[in-house]
Amino acid sequence: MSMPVDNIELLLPFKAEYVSIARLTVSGIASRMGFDIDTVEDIKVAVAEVCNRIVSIGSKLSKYYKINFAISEQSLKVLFTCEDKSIRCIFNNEDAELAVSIIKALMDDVEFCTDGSYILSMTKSIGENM
Amino acid sequence: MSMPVDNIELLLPFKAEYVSIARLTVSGIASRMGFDIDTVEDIKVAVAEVCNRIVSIGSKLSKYYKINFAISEQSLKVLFTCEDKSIRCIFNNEDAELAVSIIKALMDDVEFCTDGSYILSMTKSIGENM
Amino acid sequence: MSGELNIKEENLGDSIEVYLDGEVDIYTSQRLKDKLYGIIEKNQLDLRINCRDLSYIDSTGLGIFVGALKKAKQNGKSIYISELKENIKKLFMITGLDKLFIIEE
Amino acid sequence: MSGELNIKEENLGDSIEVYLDGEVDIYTSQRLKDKLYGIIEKNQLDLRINCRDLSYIDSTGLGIFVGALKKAKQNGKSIYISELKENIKKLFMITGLDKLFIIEE
Ligand SMILES: Nc1ncnc2c1ncn2[C@@H]1O[C@H](COP(=O)(O)OP(=O)(O)O)[C@@H](O)[C@H]1O
Ligand SMILES: Nc1ncnc2c1ncn2[C@@H]1O[C@H](COP(=O)(O)OP(=O)(O)O)[C@@H](O)[C@H]1O
Repeated sequence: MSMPVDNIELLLPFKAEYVSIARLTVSGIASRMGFDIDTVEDIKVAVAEVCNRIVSIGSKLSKYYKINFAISEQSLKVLFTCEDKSIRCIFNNEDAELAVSIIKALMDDVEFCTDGSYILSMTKSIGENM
Repeated sequence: MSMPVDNIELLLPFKAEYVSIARLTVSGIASRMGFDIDTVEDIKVAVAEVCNRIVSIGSKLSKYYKINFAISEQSLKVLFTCEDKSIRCIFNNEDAELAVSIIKALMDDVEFCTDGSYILSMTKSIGENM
Repeated sequence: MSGELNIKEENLGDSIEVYLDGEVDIYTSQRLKDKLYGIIEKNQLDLRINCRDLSYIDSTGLGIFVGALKKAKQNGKSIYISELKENIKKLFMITGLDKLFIIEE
Repeated sequence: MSGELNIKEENLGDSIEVYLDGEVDIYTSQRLKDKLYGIIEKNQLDLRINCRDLSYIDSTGLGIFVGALKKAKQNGKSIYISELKENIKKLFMITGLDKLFIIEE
């Protein structure tokens, strides 16, 4: 629980063309952490689903959103944040149904619609389902 | 000169194991911008040389360094920053000789040892040497 | 590299086969939508989507498949999806879309 | 994936051939250094570095080649580098290391 954590942060513009950068970056992080190739793929898909949703909704207040990757021995936790507080509960809509089922199935732990200062967090544990 | 610019930022810990993340991220950005595969490789190598040097020197004050990618129609500009101001003129040493020659040869424009608030900036133009 | 998608189309007489090569993501999906919807509107034939070289798809792309199926069904036609890679087949199962489409090996 | 490096070693009788497969970067380079230096110390033979499957190397790795060459020369031996990919051969030319090593096709 109180294991040392490395943080990597990626700041991206609200543009569909840069979602592939998030995919590539998280693939690299998950591979480096030692997740097997199928799990790397799963994490990549889940991260992309959140990015897709964020860039689809867009923001008038903020030009960028941020993805924080918290790397520990046990898990990778991915936290999405944006200064625009109107972008918080982004998946409570019927047209997000597919994305929600994908994210829930592929990640071990997902927090939608938090009260906090972030949009969403999701965690993949090392060793589980591997 | 005053073209619209998209910024992507990557914050990384001072650790050799994460340099590969910078490589992967900049590969994705350069590919997305339309650089050909050889130029993508060149940019990747140049970026890695700077990261290598930063993590080799290390910092007692700062846990992270930041890479800013400024994307315009004409060029990709890569800017390295770190809060620790002791990390500025990092290539003025004999053992950096190989790295310096590589960076200078592969990028179009490199600013070592700036007075500014950043460590180094380097630019690759689209269309030149392609 | 990443985010690239090539779409090829072949008329088999009784159906149209579409080959997807690369990645369907939010950036490339509009092109896929235009292509599939265009084919369905032009031809009163079944659609076969060959995914042998499809390495990545997200819910944007899956949503387009669903939209295309709705259109096809209005014409009394079906969509067959073939040669899915394991990681993508998994997405069809997760979302229940494997029950909507005719999935072939 | 990225940052992986496999090193294989074969004794050819009059020389030792080392196959590099993957990426030599700041993270994997210590292993390369230990391996090359170890081989040079143990054997009084020429060293052949086969780079057919080497996809990436940086100045850390090139510096290790240079260090290994110094050691080999102390024993009156040489280092041959073969089957370099174009992007890596370019790095040898840029740094002038193509004049230090015997580069083979
Ligand atoms: N598991 C599911 N099974 C069937 N349909 C679904 C499922 N999840 C989402 N859908 C539906 O798929 C549709 C997505 O298609 P969409 O891309 O919006 O096409 P259109 O442009 O025709 O609305 C939505 O209407 C959504 O309700
Ligand atoms: N272009 C060059 N040609 C020849 N030698 C070089 C060149 N650039 C750098 N060097 C030398 O290569 C050496 C790097 O080797 P290094 O990894 O430090 O090995 P060691 O551990 O034996 O010092 C440095 O001594 C440096 O001066």
